[in-house]
Amino acid sequence: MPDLTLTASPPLDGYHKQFGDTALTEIGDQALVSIAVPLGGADALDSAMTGAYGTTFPAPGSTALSKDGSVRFLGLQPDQCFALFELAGNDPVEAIANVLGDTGYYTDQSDSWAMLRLSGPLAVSALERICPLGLAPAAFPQGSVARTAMEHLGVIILCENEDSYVLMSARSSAPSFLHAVETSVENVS
Amino acid sequence: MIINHPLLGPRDAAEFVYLGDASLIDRPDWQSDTAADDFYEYQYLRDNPAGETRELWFHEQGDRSWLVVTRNTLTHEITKVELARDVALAAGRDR
Amino acid sequence: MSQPYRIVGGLVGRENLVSFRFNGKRFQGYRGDTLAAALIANGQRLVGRSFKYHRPRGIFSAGSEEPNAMVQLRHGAHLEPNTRATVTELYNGLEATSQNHRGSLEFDLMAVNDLLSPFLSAGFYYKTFMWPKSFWEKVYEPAIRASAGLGRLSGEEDPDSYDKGFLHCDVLVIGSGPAGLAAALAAGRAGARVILADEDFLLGGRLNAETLAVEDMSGAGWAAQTAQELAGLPNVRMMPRTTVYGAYDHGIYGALERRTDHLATSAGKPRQVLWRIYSKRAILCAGATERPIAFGNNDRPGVMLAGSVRAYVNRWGATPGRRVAVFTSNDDGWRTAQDLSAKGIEITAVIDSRDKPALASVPGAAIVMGGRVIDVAGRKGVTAIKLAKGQTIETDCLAVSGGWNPNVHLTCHQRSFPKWRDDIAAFIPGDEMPVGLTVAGAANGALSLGAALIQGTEAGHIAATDTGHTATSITPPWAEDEPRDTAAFWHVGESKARAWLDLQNDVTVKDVRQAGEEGFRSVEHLKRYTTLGMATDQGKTANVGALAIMAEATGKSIPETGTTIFRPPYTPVAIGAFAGRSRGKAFRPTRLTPSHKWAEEQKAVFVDAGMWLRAQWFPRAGETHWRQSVDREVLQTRASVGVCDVTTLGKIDVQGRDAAEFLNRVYANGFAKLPVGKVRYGLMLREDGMAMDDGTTARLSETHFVMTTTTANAVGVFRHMEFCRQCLWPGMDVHLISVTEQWAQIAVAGPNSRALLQKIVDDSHDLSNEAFPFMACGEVTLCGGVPGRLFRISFSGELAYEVAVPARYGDALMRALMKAGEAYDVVAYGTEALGVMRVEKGHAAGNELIGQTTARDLGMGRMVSKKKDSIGSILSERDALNREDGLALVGFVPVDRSEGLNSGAHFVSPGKEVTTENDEGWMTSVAFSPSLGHSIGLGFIKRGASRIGETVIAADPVRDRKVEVEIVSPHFIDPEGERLRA
Amino acid sequence: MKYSGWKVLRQALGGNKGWEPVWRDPAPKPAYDIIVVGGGGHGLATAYYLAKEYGLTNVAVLEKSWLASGNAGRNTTIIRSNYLLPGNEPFYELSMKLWENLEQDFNYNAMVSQRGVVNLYHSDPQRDAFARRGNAMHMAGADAVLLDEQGIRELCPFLDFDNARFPVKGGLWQPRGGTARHDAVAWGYARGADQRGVDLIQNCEVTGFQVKNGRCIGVETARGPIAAKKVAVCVAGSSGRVMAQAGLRLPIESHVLQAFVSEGLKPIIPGVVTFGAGHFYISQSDKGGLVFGGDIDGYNTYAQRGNLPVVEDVCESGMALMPMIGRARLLRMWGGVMDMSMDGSPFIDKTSVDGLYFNGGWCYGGFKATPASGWCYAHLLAKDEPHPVATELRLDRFKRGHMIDEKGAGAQPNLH
Repeated sequence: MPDLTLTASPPLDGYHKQFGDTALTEIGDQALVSIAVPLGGADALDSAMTGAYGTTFPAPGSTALSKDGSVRFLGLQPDQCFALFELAGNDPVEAIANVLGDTGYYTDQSDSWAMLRLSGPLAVSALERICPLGLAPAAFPQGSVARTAMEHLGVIILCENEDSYVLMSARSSAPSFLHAVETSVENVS
Repeated sequence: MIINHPLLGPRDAAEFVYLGDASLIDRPDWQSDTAADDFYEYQYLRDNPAGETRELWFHEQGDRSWLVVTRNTLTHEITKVELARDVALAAGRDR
Repeated sequence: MSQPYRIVGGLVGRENLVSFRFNGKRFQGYRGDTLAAALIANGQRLVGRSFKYHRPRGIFSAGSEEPNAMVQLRHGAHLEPNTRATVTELYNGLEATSQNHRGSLEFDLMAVNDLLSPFLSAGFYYKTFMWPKSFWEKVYEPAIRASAGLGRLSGEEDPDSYDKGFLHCDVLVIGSGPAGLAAALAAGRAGARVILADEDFLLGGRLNAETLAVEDMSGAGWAAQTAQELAGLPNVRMMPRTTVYGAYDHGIYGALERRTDHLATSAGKPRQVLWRIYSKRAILCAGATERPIAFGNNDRPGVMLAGSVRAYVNRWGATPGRRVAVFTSNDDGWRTAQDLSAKGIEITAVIDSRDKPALASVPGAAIVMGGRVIDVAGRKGVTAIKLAKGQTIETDCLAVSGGWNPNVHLTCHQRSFPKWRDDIAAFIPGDEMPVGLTVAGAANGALSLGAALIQGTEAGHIAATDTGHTATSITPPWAEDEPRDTAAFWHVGESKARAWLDLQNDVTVKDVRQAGEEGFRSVEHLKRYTTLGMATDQGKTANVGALAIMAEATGKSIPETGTTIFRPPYTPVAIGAFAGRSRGKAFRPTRLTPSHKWAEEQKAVFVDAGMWLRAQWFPRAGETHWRQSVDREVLQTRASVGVCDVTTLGKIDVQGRDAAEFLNRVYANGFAKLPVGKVRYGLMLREDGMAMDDGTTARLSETHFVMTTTTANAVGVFRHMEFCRQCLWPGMDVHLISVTEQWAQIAVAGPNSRALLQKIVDDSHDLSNEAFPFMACGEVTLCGGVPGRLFRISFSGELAYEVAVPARYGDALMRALMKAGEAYDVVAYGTEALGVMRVEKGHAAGNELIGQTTARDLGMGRMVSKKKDSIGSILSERDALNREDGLALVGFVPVDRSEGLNSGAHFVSPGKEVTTENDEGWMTSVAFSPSLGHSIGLGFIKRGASRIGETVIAADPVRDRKVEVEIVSPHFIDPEGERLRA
Repeated sequence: MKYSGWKVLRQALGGNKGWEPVWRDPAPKPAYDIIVVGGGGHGLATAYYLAKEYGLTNVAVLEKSWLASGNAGRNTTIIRSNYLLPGNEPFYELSMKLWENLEQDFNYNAMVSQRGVVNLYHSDPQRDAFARRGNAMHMAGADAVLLDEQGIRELCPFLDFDNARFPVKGGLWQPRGGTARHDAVAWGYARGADQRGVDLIQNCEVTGFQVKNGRCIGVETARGPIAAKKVAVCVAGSSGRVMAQAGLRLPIESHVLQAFVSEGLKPIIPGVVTFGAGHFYISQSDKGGLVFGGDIDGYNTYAQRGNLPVVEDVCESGMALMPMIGRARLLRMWGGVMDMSMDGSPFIDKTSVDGLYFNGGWCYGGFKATPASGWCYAHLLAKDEPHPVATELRLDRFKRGHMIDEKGAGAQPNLH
């Protein structure tokens, strides 16, 4: 079927918009793989992760970076984290499974989420309008991650630094989520 | 309300979904001779105390943990929050 | 234009002249005025009409407690009824009109009510208007409704936007008077994260209304300087124009910030922001509210609270009168006389109810100690007052002070009761308070300035320490403790004329007494019977006085009689603010399927399915009725091949060593032995035995399953399974994660579905019936290597598949299928055709899975395995769920095949009356079957399975229809299932 | 004293000085034939009908606080009989018929106002469910009209038809539904019962039951023990803690329902409107306040107050449905404790203790049921058998599997 090729389309068509010095940008081409810890297998997984990535399974709320900086692990549940890395090829699960083997259960989540980066001076005040979590550095320092709800949507929020946040929300409702974030920035600018 | 999640710290109760009395963990033995009565009581009857109660909340917009929250139904004061899984294991539930 | 009542001084910006209109008339004021201050400066005394008697009313107070001066602000869709002029910041172009009158404000036709007042006594309406019965809705009630109410809504959509937000702090300070500023300063200097909120646009509270000094500067000056220091602290957030309206559990406070109400237009930005403030500690510094004294005609325009009169003079440089009398029961009232006198305003008299020596001499004023005002002359504005001893004093304003009530409102929001303090004759915060809340200053009964500063400082210090901060200096600013002696004095017994307690709702002393005589003696009965305190001011100036009257009438003390508590909000909050952005199309998010863009291009008609928007059908040129499109989609699918985006079904990835056993427990039917590479239909029960959800689950490996749920139940099923996993069987190795969003899933159905898929699925996969039979599943690649999953399952009854790809390829997959399918005349079908085909096939769906039906009702009773433990199996055995005459799902066809059927019709046997007793069940789903050429239906009917061939009546009285229907098998198409196995 | 327009006139001319107390303030007697525990709407109605219909007047109503201090005094005042299931609908239709004659019956204007109740639908499945319900109503002798979008446009032109996330497609309208002045309902029953000799005893909390040989023979109260041949509990939100004193566990949880009222406004909303795509129902009182509510907070509580998420949810739904109310201000919010049952339907039944009767599980729908609840409870107490329209409202129905689950939500009270 030479004439039938499947082309990927990003959830938000590669959105980018500047609001003065504040930018809202879709982050594309990311792989996201959930890693679940088999019952009784925490130590095995930890040691596999240590061997492969030089870091251990992150506690909920925290993130861990592989020693080469290519994979960020987001601690989301007591027995589940997400691995976030550049998407290459069509099988992100394989990329993790090849390294960690059967020490974990893996599920592809790359297409489940739309990702936005909100960065700049208005980021925190814009998030104040939708995010119930306190983002003061003492409460939510760089590298923190949390799952919460904003404007009736489940959202994963990751702090890159005091002025820059990655926001992930479900792909199907990504336009609604984008509208919510856009409105927030507009309302405070 | 704010629920002080044992792993995540204080979170607005709006992130959680309420189920009911923590006795719902104690699902009866289906093979018992009194299973019909046991399941009826398990499913339908409640202490409904005016005072301290233990109840199940699910952190739906969060880490997906089921929690057992000890809360006073007169004052709403929360005195203890545990992972329901730990409570279930401690109560001897297994598989 | 000349502002005749404007005097020197005050904190208004004289350089900024502001023009506005009241009832169409043009006036001028200054920046920094409230509407009330500007009206006073212009000598406008009559501003509104009361609720019941339509009495002329003027401005009564200078704050949010205002019962009288309610106006309609702005116009058109921006019309804002019941707006208190006393807290409305003046802006250029402001337009206000008075409300609750028929005819003009000056000549209100409804004022006839005042003449009828003897007939309109407390609760009169409970005793009459009962005859004749039909007159209530037709005559009496419309008349009552029309004369009640206050302002008017425009009836148009609110054109402004609103926003919400979340703030976190160590210490929330509520109110920025002396105590609040001192508290914020102490906590802020210690490094605590402080939010200081005040309803006023100018911080300082009463400091701005008084002539008292703090340290060596004016009170207002100290407030300004302190506000400036606080604004410079990075850990302090200043929130003027912000009302903390409610205290909720665990240190959460609701606050409303008015962002653009002081501007002519909101310019596209949110008008107000509703904040949810999470605090570790809160300090209530809300001050106190002055209360009036009840005496004859004390509601006349020009009778005002004494502290408010002083506020207009001191803060706004506007005097409510030129010849002002003061009637007080306490020392504080004298300050009004002294402050006004110092500004050159004539004080005609100071009447003090107490029998004691005069506190001071006021030039030119008659001082009457032990005096009483018994009546007020001047219908539309005070002209004179009459004293008990017979004097009449000409005056144009009467400043009244009956003492001050601490603003304990927020302390009561969690239903704790305030307690009585005799020395100030007022309620102070009770012993049980919202956790984390302390009270300082006048709100705590510390009514003098010096005490407020000390309490505020201490409270701020303690809150900072409690939240882990170390204070540097805790010396409170110094101020004098001014005299505050107060006598409890509630009403003038000598008054013959009606004496008002609740000005807005027109509740008089007599009404309260009558309520007492009729047995409505509990405070709550009193409020409900007389409507006392139920008006927009929640009785801020009325309740304590009424309580005192009731206490007197029943011979009890005030605390014995009861207390009054307050409910949120502290002051009324626009409903729009509580809604924030969640309105219109943004009320709730919209979920779009991966093929949405493509479907839009096809001009699909969309339908809401929960949060999802799905293609309902795809009209083609020439089709004028939806049925034509749907019939075509069904027929073409059954004849050749159709495709439908079914991504909305919930999908749950289930992994673990115990995944199979786990599914065996959550499904009623067996799953333990499902082979890898196979799919099985599963029925899930609630623990009470009712059908909860159904779907298919595929086994991808020994430890890996993927489950589908119905669209509607996806979230609930996931939650339920997490409950089972964490709470019931924590020893199982099983892990759940939603993959609903991950996979775009498209159904490909019809005799040519295999042929079509063979063009899409890479050649390496054998799709023959032998290699990939009915209920097979597997991982495949498509269109040259894109990973996918293929399931041979059928909802339509045809040879059918569902193919899934990562969602980013969903749009492309739909386009590829349509392109590859051109050879087969492929058709895209929507939810409507999907529904028709599932009714034709007899599958249960949303209208059958309604939480009231069992597996047995659905005809799947035998699927419920009794050989294993599964959720719902025990309770599904209860007698009433297994009755011989229980419901069963069967099919129905109209005896006259040309007739249509209606969902929701109830079945009765022929010849029986259509009554509850004869009710045998109901029609759940209907469709016109283009395949059969007539209407068909599914429904539950008693003993259905044994009644095939019987005729019953489908009665539909709500649509005035009765249709004779024959009971048939629910499987209208291919009952043997040959097509789907082909 | 009989109330009438004439009486109001005469009293007015006499300076309103001749009004008598609406009820006596009697001290409790040592014993009664029947003690009704709970002086709310249902308890007072029960006492009224015991006296009026069965001539049983040696009756006391014991109220721990002031009469109608619970949900009777805190609700959104809606009356309707738009139920689906045969266990419910005939009961609520009886209630509606009693409402229709109530004021003349007890000589008190409770402002029963049949301005209609409309439940909106937004989808085909919802329409189908409403058709099923409307038909069930007709079959029980009630009135119901299934309206399409045009019909709703005519009835409620102020709704958002054009920019709605979930457009209104139609509604099920009960013209005979409406509102009543909640406090007055309780007062009317109280006055009627008192006039017939029933003792209404306020500030008299029941602290325990006297049970001898499996039979309840009286109660302990804050004002001493009182003997009774029959004790009829009728305490709504307090059901759990009161019945616990008799050692009974109930299929009931206590939850809080918040309600809201706006500032007074000129008439703009004619009847009762309920949203079908969110939690919101609204009417406008005769005084002009918009009276509205939504869902329960969802957690067990005996505290008569709620929290912000539900407040916001209700107002969001309100604005989605009728954005013209945006500039109306919410004046008061309050919470009442609801006796939420396991299937969302009530109980009027004997208990396992002889002589002890129970009426409860009204969830958030108790107000409209007041007349029929009193009527049927009085019937049960007087005749020791259930009234024909209340035969399904039994405590043992879950054991038998005979749920009356209007919503199909299952054994989770906060979902009903």
